This record gives sequence, structure tokens and C-alpha cells, in this order.
Amino acid sequence: MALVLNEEQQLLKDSAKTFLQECSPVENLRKLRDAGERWSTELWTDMAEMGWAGIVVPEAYDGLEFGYVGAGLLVEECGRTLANSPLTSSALVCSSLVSGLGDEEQKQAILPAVASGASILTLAVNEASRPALDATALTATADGDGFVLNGDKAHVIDGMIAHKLLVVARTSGEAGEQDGLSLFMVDRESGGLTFTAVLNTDNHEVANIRFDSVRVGQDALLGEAGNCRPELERALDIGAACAAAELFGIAQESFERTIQYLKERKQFGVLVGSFQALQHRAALLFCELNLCKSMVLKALQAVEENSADRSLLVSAAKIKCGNTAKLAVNEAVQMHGGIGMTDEFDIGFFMKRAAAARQEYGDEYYHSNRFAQLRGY
Amino acid sequence: MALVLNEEQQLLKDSAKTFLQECSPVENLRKLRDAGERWSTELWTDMAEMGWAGIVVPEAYDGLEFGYVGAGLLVEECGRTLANSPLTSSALVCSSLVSGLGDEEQKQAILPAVASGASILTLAVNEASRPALDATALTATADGDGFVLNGDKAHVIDGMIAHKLLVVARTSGEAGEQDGLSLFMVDRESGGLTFTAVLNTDNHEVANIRFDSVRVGQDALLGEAGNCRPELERALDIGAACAAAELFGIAQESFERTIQYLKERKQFGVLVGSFQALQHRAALLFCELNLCKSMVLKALQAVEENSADRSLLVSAAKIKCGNTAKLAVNEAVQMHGGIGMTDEFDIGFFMKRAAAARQEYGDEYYHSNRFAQLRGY
Amino acid sequence: MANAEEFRQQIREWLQENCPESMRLPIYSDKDQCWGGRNWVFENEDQKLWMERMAERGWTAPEWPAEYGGGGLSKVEAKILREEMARIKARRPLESFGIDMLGPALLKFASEEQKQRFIPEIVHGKIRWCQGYSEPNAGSDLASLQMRAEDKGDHYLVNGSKTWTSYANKSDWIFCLVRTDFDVPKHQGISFLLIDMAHPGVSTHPIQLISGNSPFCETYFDDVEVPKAHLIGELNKGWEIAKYLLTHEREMIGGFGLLRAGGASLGQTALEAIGEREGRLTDDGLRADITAFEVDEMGFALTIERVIDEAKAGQGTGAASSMLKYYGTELNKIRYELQMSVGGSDALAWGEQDELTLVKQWLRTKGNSIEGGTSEIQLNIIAKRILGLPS
Amino acid sequence: MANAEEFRQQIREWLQENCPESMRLPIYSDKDQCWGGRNWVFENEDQKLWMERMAERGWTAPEWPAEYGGGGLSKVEAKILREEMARIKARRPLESFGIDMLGPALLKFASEEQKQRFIPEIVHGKIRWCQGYSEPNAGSDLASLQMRAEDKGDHYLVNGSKTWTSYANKSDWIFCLVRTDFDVPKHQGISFLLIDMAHPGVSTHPIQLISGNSPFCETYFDDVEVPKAHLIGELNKGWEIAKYLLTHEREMIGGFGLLRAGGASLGQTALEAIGEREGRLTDDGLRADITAFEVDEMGFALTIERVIDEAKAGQGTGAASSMLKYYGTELNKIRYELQMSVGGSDALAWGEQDELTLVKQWLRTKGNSIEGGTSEIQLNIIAKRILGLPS
Repeated sequence: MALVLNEEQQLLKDSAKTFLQECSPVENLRKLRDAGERWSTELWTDMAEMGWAGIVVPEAYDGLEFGYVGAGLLVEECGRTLANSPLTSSALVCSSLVSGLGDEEQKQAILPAVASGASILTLAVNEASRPALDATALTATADGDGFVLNGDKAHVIDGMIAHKLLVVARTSGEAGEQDGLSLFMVDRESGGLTFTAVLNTDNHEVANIRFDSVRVGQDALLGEAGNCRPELERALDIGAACAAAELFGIAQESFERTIQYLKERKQFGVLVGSFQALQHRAALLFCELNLCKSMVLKALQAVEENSADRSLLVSAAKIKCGNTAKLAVNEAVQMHGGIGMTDEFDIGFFMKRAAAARQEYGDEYYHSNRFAQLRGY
Repeated sequence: MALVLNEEQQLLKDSAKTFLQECSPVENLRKLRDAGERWSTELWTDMAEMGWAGIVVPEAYDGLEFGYVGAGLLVEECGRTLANSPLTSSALVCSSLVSGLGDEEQKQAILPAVASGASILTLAVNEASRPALDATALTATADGDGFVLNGDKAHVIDGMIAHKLLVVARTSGEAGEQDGLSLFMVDRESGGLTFTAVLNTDNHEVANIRFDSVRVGQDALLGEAGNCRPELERALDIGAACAAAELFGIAQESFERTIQYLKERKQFGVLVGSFQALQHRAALLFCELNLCKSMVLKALQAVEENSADRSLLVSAAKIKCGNTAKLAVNEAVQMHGGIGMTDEFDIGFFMKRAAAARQEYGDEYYHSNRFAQLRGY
Repeated sequence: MANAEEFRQQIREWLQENCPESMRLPIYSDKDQCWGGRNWVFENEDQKLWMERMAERGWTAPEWPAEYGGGGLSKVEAKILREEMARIKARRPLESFGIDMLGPALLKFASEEQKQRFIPEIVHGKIRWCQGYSEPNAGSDLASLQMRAEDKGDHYLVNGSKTWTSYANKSDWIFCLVRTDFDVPKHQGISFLLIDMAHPGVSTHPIQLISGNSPFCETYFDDVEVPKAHLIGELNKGWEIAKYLLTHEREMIGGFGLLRAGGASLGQTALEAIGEREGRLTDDGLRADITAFEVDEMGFALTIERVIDEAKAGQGTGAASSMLKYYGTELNKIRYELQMSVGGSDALAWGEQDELTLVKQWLRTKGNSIEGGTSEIQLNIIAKRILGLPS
Repeated sequence: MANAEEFRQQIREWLQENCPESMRLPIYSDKDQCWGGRNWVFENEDQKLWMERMAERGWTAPEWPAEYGGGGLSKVEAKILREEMARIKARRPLESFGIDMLGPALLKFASEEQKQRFIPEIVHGKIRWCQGYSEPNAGSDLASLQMRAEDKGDHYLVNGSKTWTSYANKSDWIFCLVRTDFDVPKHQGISFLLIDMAHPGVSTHPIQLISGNSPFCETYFDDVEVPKAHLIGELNKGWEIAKYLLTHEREMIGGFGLLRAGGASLGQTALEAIGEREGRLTDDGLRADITAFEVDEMGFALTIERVIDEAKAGQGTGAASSMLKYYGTELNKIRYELQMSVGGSDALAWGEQDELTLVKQWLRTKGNSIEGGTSEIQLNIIAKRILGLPS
């Protein structure tokens, strides 16, 4: 695939940008926060109406089947305006799991509701502060015609608003072993579930979830027992590629706002943007953003094609976009000076969301290690 | 100890500077190289006459007993003019080993000759491209009233000019084990030794040495068999601290020459030094050099006092000075522009010597790993 | 140094007796730090006791002359006191811009009468001071300040506003730079004035930071009458005092992260949080980055030590302040970036209103390289004044 | 793309038949690269054969029009040719500044007669070209050049000197920027001239580099008479051609490291040199640094790919050249720093006179960010022209 957007993708990106800047500018995040709210159901409804919730869902299940490159463009634009929605968690990560692992009945039951935005799903996978699939300790024990789940999940993205959880559970083996993981769909109203909300710095709320003898039927199992790993890894790569796209959006927006500020702000009688030391730092950041752009697009294409080097490309994109977003928001605050440190000014919101998005689906250290392993060293 | 030089140390440093700038300016290195020579015996004779060869040797063995802080200052000044001599290898590293491990008879036999500069010693320890004491494979097998040595040593500093080698050999255990290392003094004329010279980028010559059933007497053993490790590690720390001091000298000199150039050179009608981007890079380097200064002094004091955190402080100094010298010579060439790339201009010599000194006694990666281990992580 | 050892022993015993156990615990929230002043409400009896006991001996300002209530200690003695306090992890008895900033300037520039009046109140935490330097829209270009003080015979009439005034809403007095002459080059018409914030016409408005705290304010002055006796130093020579104070402030901010560092190394913390394999931190990249940081941290601590030792030995170059400010604040930002990485997803939690969570501290460090002269300004100073590079 | 696949198959077969085995081995020394020209002595028969076979098809310059001897391939076809050559590790048949630099400028700015005369000689490696831009004491400030060409009716009389003329001592012709008008702003009085170095009055003097090689010369012009037919483009409009050419040169230098990269990854090389523990490179820090490099390397390669694809799709911003030059050369320097670290003490060996040891290559990379416009100049261009930051 050529590393350019086709016409439809470009159109989608442009319309998403227009929509988000109008309907979900950064000041909406401020309003939500000041009101003690975490997300906007209205926004999600609007997104769903435009088909975003079903952008990768097959047409047979009422989706747009537009593909992951287009989906990534939406997430990138959400990064620019810091719009919070379950787009990545439900519409992209979870829908891919249901598409990939579910049987026809399950797909019919779930996917149209996901594609319409009516049903929000999320993946409950992490159990500690950093991802480690092998370390999964939550167990699903066969019991009669179903399973009983026991254990804990942590940092579940959108865990407080999801209607259903896709839960990674151990059906065999011990924590630390690679094999034995299965995926279950659990309704949030099931008995034995306890949700604890954690408010993060980016005004997103994640959930720590306790599973205390949670009973599910046989039909809750997606795919064969012990066999979810390939699809799960693909879904996590989708999540990481989308997080990279979001970070790229955050980095671009922080950068552009900073450049604008440098062109307007005077100090010592001259425009701050005329200082060569700042110019060179801005130019370096421009180069890094150019690399991000290529890497995000390539990673999304790899996800779409499910190519052999998918994980390598996704890790590379997540690393580069994480590091670049970190640099961009740090430079943004530093170059804005005192005003950049005030809550009144928006740039701090980008710094906060970047910190969270860097952690989501594995931080730069996690992916660097994976990158080296995939390269065989 | 306060982190300042005392009056005698300052005097020594000043006189060393004057001497080296007069008798061994950088152009001498060029002359040696162009003549196919590696070092100057005249310079060594002069150094020895000033007592440098015996600067850490006890007075009882005709040394100055001036200490390692003073010794480090000499090495630092040698770094500034790129003066090549066996000062570190023979007068500092090896003399400390003989002082620390030798019995009275051995000390009487060796130290005065080392202190006078007449006898040059060197340590043959590495067997591969990076230091790894445990990996020592060269064996010394007891045989009659002596030992027989078999194996290879690589990258022996001053190995082509040393009269005697201090050889780290395995008297028990297997390559890879921590215990079982002993130290032998071997005359360069001994039968079974083959020397291969390797000319390095810095115009220093190192030796690869083959030991083919080299027979030595019982009196060649320094200290008890299998028991040389603490003194050996101390000697290697002395070497690393001195390499740090030399790198600090190289970094300072490269930096000062560059600053001078920036003040004189015009481009686009203005002085190059007025470009803010270069100013900030120069200022950052100035800060790094300030850290180097503190760390080298502290490391030398730790060597002198043999304090508990000696190795930690030495590793820190070697890392910081290695990285700073790398940055300083790179910035020097870059800021000089095209002229900096020409052989005709001296700055390239600093880049070459810095590369070698960074490798000597362990590079930044080696010491970073050691630093983390010593800190327990 | 037999005397020093004796002195250390005395200090140790005195601290053992006089420092309440609860004053040896880590700082959890802002309230755990005692700032004193007219309106201070002590968190508990121990906090009050600890401050008063230390102030009585002058040890809230150990090196200040005893005649003004200070401890009268030598540099060596003061260092011993610091070390012994660190040893038992004693909290600082009194946080104070009066001690850290204003006091040194008063000792150098104020009249005898002014010293007698203002310094003992600082030592005893009676008056809480804040600093009025920056102004809205002036940013780093301090000398372009516009707040004016007009000579009205027996008093100055002050009008204008200051921004980034730390804790102005909780302070009793403010020390200010004001313009007293508009007809000369900007550095030359500035004076240094002390203003009682209880005066009519002074008002404050807190600025909320991205870290959720509001340590800074905007402070407004509307026809405030200030007695002439509150001018420090000569009229129109305030810039000299400002420079002197900025140097002090820079060193303080630069060294700040370091002072708080004490205790477990970052590597140790990471090991506990992340785990090990054969004694090594499992995450290779993090291990390497932490090592690089710890080496710099050590080098920076040693450099502070060396600068102090050189000053003692009369070898000070006076060039250190910008370097320490720049390097110390950048290093502190790196420390918190690494701590965030060590914490992983856990580190993102915002916490309760007053809770000093890691993420808030991390966000707060971003201001280190802006306040007290930006990193860019420090690098300019090094390049121009120390290295002598051309304009 | 059935045609493309067919084309690929044809290429593959042709290369299989026509590329000698020895021309598929890595480059060990300078002589292994064929530069052509009047004085070229082929290293061996294979080298000659390979160059001639490729030149005959125009594939030394695949995308140039067939009417001037070029390959006449489309971008897609040329890419396939490159890929197939890379697949069998075929050496480039002809290294040539004529192809990489002059040719594109001739195609754009030269008269039909000039194209007919000069381009086929380039394609066939008959004439070796060098570049005369920089002058002593002008450094990066290219437009301040002083070499003059005076109008003498039927010819120009050229006097002056050039520096950093790559391989001038081995070249047949030089393309030069010369000043033809001294009375206008410096960018406006410059012309672009071709000069036969066999002319009386041209002399060269090699400059030895820190890497031991002498790829550059100083070149002197002493009353050299140059026919007016050798002026390219309009008189006094040479700066436009120079800019066009510099852009080309930047992209070439920026991508250079990458082109040579192919084959084993740095991490793989390190693993073999240093060893592993549980499948991981034993040196943690090196592993982390190599990973960071490989990520950047991948990102840079993808960016070149994207820039090409965008250009094909007509989306090119034209802003890429400075970015690629800057990033590519800095990346190449990092690559060699890491290779030196991987090599350890072994990497320090200087080697024989003509031996292309690692340390010499490493030293040579330091010039990458100086030649063809320094990194600082590229950053200036990005900041001012692309980002629009003020002067």
C-alpha cells in the first residue's frame, strides 16, 4: 500500500476534523471536568450517528467496514481536540475481538449494537500497572454448563461506562505461563462484580474491577478456550496503533499551538519565535512529527492487512509517537512560559492526556523491549 | 576531603600544564604520527625526571608518594595536549599493583625502577574487545617450582613498549568463574611470548599477546595465588579514574578551542558565536564539564582514600567524562564546520583519542551496568 | 576537628530531645510544611513546638547573625546541623521566603534600623513574606516592569500589579520591585520596596496551576500608600538587589529537587515496583535511563558540594548560580518523568483535592525551568557572561 | 499491476544473466566503486562489463529520457529495478555526481544542444564530474562566493578557487558557481558554468580528512578561458540552479546512510559480537540505545517512502529536502557511534592505508552534517521557510 491517504480517507479525516472542532473543542473537556463529568454521551451519539462506532465492523453486521486506517484518522483527530469517547476501546479493540473470535450467533448478537454505539464494550486485560499478558492471574473455572471467574482487573479503560466487559481469563496454567488464556464476555450487571472508579489526570475514569465468583454461561466464551491469544494480540496492537495515532494528534496540536504562540508573543522587545535556539528545537520537533506521520500510517496499514511485521510496526509507532508527544507537550509548556503552567490555559490538558495515552496499551519501555525481542536481540 | 585542590596540587597542575604545552603540544603528536612513531622516549624521560613516574610510589621506594589526586591532574593535563606516555599504565595502575600485592623483595626489585621511569610495566588483563574479568581464560599451571602460562591477551595498552607485563591468569576454576585469578609478572623477553602490534586511531599502539607455554618462576607471582582480585579491581579503578581525568582534559581543551573559534569566525557577515542555537549548546556543554570536574576529583579522592564507594564514584566519573568528551569532540567538529573535518586541523586528534580513552578500562555501557549493579538494581 | 565532633554530638542530642517524632515523618501534603505568619494555623501541637524550639535557638536561620535572632553558626557548623537533621529525617521547621530570599538581601542592603525591625520576625516565623517581581505580560523580561511608586513627600503611592507572587494570598508582607523613574533606561529606574499587605488597596487572586495547586497569585495595588522607611537600599538602585536575590533564588530552585531526593534511590524504587531478573531491574531501557539519571544526580550533588567548598576556599567563580539553576531544574524534571514511568498506569491517578499525588508533583516540576528565570535565560547568561560569546 | 509483475520478472532474469557474481559482493574499499571517466582504471573485467551492460540499457540513470541515453523508466519501474538490484545485492554500476547532481539540473535548465552533448557521456560514464560550489573562507555562506568569470566576448575568463570539490583530482569536468556581476546583491550576480578541467590554468590539491581519506580538493582557476556555450541557464541566474541542485544533494546525502544500511540489523550485529542472555543482548544499555536507533531508522525509511508516495500522488509539500538531509545525516552519525560501541576496543584499529575500517567510516560520517549545508542551516530553513518563524 502506498504511504498516502486515498481520497475517501482524506475526506473522512477532513470531516472528522471539522466535526470535532465544532462539537468537541478542548473547552468541552474543561466544562466536563469542572462539572465533575468524564465524558459526553451526546458526543458519542453524534459520533455513532456518523458511523464511527461501526467504522471497522463488517457491513454484514451493520458496520461501515471502512478499515483501520480510516479509524486511526478519527482517533488522531480526537487527539487534537482531546475528545473522550469509547471509540478505541469499544468500536475498534473490542469489535475486532468479537469479529475475530465470536461465532455467528455471538456476532449477530453483539456487533450491530456495537456498531450503532448503543452497546459499549471494553477489554479487561491488565491486572497491574503495566501490561503483562503472561502474568494474567484471573481464573475462569469450568463449572456445570458455564464458568466461574475469580480475580482482579486494573486500569480498565472506559470500565465505568461499558455495558459489557471482554475479560481475559486463565482457563488453564499458572500466572506467568504463556498458554491458557481465554476471552469471556461479561455483563456489567453480573453478580459478584465490584467496580472501583479511579479518576486519572486526563479526566478519564478507569475501573479496577473485582471478580468474586462471577458466573457466566458457556455462550460467554468467545472462541475456543485457551485459544484467544492471536486475536487478543491483534486487538492489543489495534489499541496501541490507535493510541499512537491519538498521541500523534496531541503532538501536532500542541506543536501548532506553540508555533502560533511563538509568532505572536513578544519578549525583550522581539518576537519570541525569532530566538534561534527555540527555532532549532521547533525544527527538530517538526522532523519528529514527520516520522510519526509515516509510522502511524504504516502501523495502521499493517493492522489492516494483518501483515507479518504488524507488531513490529505498531511497537515502533507507539514508541515514536509516545516520545514525540512527550517532547511536544514539554516544549509546549516550556515555550509558553508561565502561562503554560496555568490551569486557565489549555496546553496543560494536552500534557495530561499524553501521559495517559502513553501508558495505554504499553508505554515506550514496554514496546522498546518488544521491538528488540521481535528483532531477535 | 573538601572538593577543592590544595595548594600543592594546584601548583603541580599549573606546572604540568606549562611543561606539556611547551614540551608536548598537539603538533608533537602530528610529528610522531607522520614519522610513523607512537611515543616519545624523550618526553617520558622528562616526565620521569620531574618525578611523575613515581608520583604514587611510596617514598621508601624512591617515589614522591604524592597521591592519586595529583596523579589524576597530570593525566588530565596530558589529555589537553594529547601527550602519549605510559604514565597511567605503568606509573599508576601497575605501580599500585606491585605496591599492593608484592612482598618486600618484589617491591624493592621493581618499584624504584618504575619510579625512575627506567622500567615500564603494563597490565595484561583483557582478552576480548570489552573488559570481563570473570571471562579470563589464560591459565597459569603450577609446574615444578614455577608456573606455565598459556592463552591470549588482547588490547594491552603500551604492550609494545613495556619491559614487563603484569598478567592476570587463572590458577583455578573455569573461564566465567569469579574466583581463581592470580597476577604474574612476566618479562617481555621470556620464551613463548608473541607480540602483535595493533595501531589504533589515536596513534597509540596496543599489543595482542600470545602466551605459548611461557615459563615463570615462583617469584613471578604477586600476592597469593587466587587472591589478587581486590587489588586488581582497585588498579582497574585507578585506570578508569585516570581515563576519566584524561577525557575531562580532552573535553575541556576541545571545548575551549571551539569557544575561541566561535568568537573569531564570521559567517553570513556575523560572528558564528553569536548564533543563539550554538550558544545554548555551548552552555549545556559548559554545565556538563562542571559536573565532570566535580566527579573526577571525587573519584580520585575515593581512589586515594580507598573509600567504600570507590567503584561507584569511579564508574560515575568514567560514564560522565566519556559521554561529555564524546559530546565535546562531536560539537567541536560540527561547530568548526568543514575545517574541523580536515586532517590539517588539530581538532580531529581529540576526537580520535577520546574514542580510545572511552574504551580504556571499560566504556560507558560497561560502567553503567556496573553502576546499576553496585546500586543494587 | 575535635570541636566539630563535639558540636555534632551536642546537636544530635538536642535534636533527639527536641524534635517531635511526628516531625520526622515524610511530607504528605502542603499543610505538613509550616510557613508561619499572622494567619498560620498549626496543623498540630508538634508543628508549633518544633518551629518555636528551633526559632528560639535561631536555627530556623542558622547562619544569620545572632544579634538579629539568627543562629550565628559558621558554615561548617550549619552544615553539621543540616546533616544531623537529615540523619533523623527532621522536617524543616519553617518554610519561608523571608529566610530563603528576603533575609540575605536585608542583611546586605538594609539599614541597621530595618534589620532590627524585620529580621527577627522572619527568624521566628511571625511574618510570612512573598515576592513581587514578575508582572503580567512581562514574562521573563523582568526589567520591563511597569508597577509605579510615586514620591508623595512622606510616602510612596503605589499602583500596578504583580503576577506569579507565590502564596501572596497567605502572606503578610510582600517585597517588590517598583518603577520609581520612567525617564531612564529600564534597569535604572527600579527600586526595592517592602509593602504590608494589610494596607488598603492590596488584593490578591490565586492562579490555579495545571497541577491543581494554586501556589501563585496575581496581586493588585490600587493607590497603596507605603512609608518611605520601607524602601530598601538606594532609590532607583533596586535592580542590584533584585539581581542579588535572583542569584539566591536560582540556587535554591536548582538545588530543590536534590534536597528532597534523600532516601531510596530511584533505581531501588523501580526494583520494588517492577521486579528483577538475576538482580537486575527487569526493564532494560528503564534501567539504563535510571542509571543515566542517577549518574547525573550524583554529579550535580558533587558539583554543589564543590561550589560550596570552592567558595569556602575563596576560589568561587561566582558563575555557578545559572548553571545550578539550569541543571538542577532540568534534572528534577527528568527525575519525575522517570518516576512516572516507574509508576506506570498507577501513576496517573489524580487523587483528592489536597492530596499531593505523584502526577501532581510531576506536573508541578514543569514550572521549575520557567520560574526564577527560564532555562533559556540561564543558558543565555552562561553563554554571554561566562563564556563571553558575542551578541 | 500485471505489467509490473511481468516487468519485475524480466528485470530479474536480465540481472541474473548480466550482473557478474563479483559485482554482488559488499564494497570493501574505494576502488570497488566504479566512478568512470577518462582516467578510470577498472578494478577488473567484471566491473567494466557491469557498468557497460547497464549503461547500454540506460540503467545507470534509469529515469532519464531515452533520447539522451537514459533508461526512460517510470518511477514505478525504476523502483522495481532498484528493488531487484537490492535483492541480489548488486553494486551500483556507476557512482557519479553527473548522475546524482548535474544531470537533473541539465535536464531542467540546459539548452537542447547542451543536453545532447553532455548527458549521454554521463550515462555511459565517459566523463567524471565534480562540483565547485564552496570557496575558502565562505563556509556555509555559499552565496558570498568570489570566484569570477569576466565576459571577454567569445569566452569567459575565470579566476578564483573552490574548496570541498569532491574528487576534483580525479574528475574530468567541473560544474561551478561563479560571480558574473559584482554590483548587485550577492544572490543575483551568480552564474552556473561547466569547465573542462583539462583547460590550462586549472589545478587541484587534495585535502586530507581526519578519516585518512582525501575525497575533497581545493581547486584553483588561473586565467581559465571557458567558451560561452558552457554557461547553463541564463547569465546571473545561477543561484536558482544551485538551489535546485542543493535540494537534490541534500536528499542524496540524507538517504545515503539508509541506502547502505541493508542487510543485518545493528541489533543482530551486536548480538553476534556481544552475546545474549535469555535471547536478549547482554548489555542492557546498548540494547536500549540500539532499539531507539532502529525505531528512528525505520521511521526515517518510512518517511522517505511516504515523501516519494506523496510526490507521486501530487501531494508533495516540497518541504522534505531539509528535513531528510538533517535527519538522515544525524541518524547516520548515531549508527556509526553505536557500531563503534558494539565493536569495543576492536573498533579502534586504524588499518592499512586504503583499508576502509570501521573507525575511518565513523570519522567520515562526522562530515555528513556539514557538507551539503550544515545541520544548523537545515534547521534554519525548516524554522523559517516551513514553520514561518520570524527573523
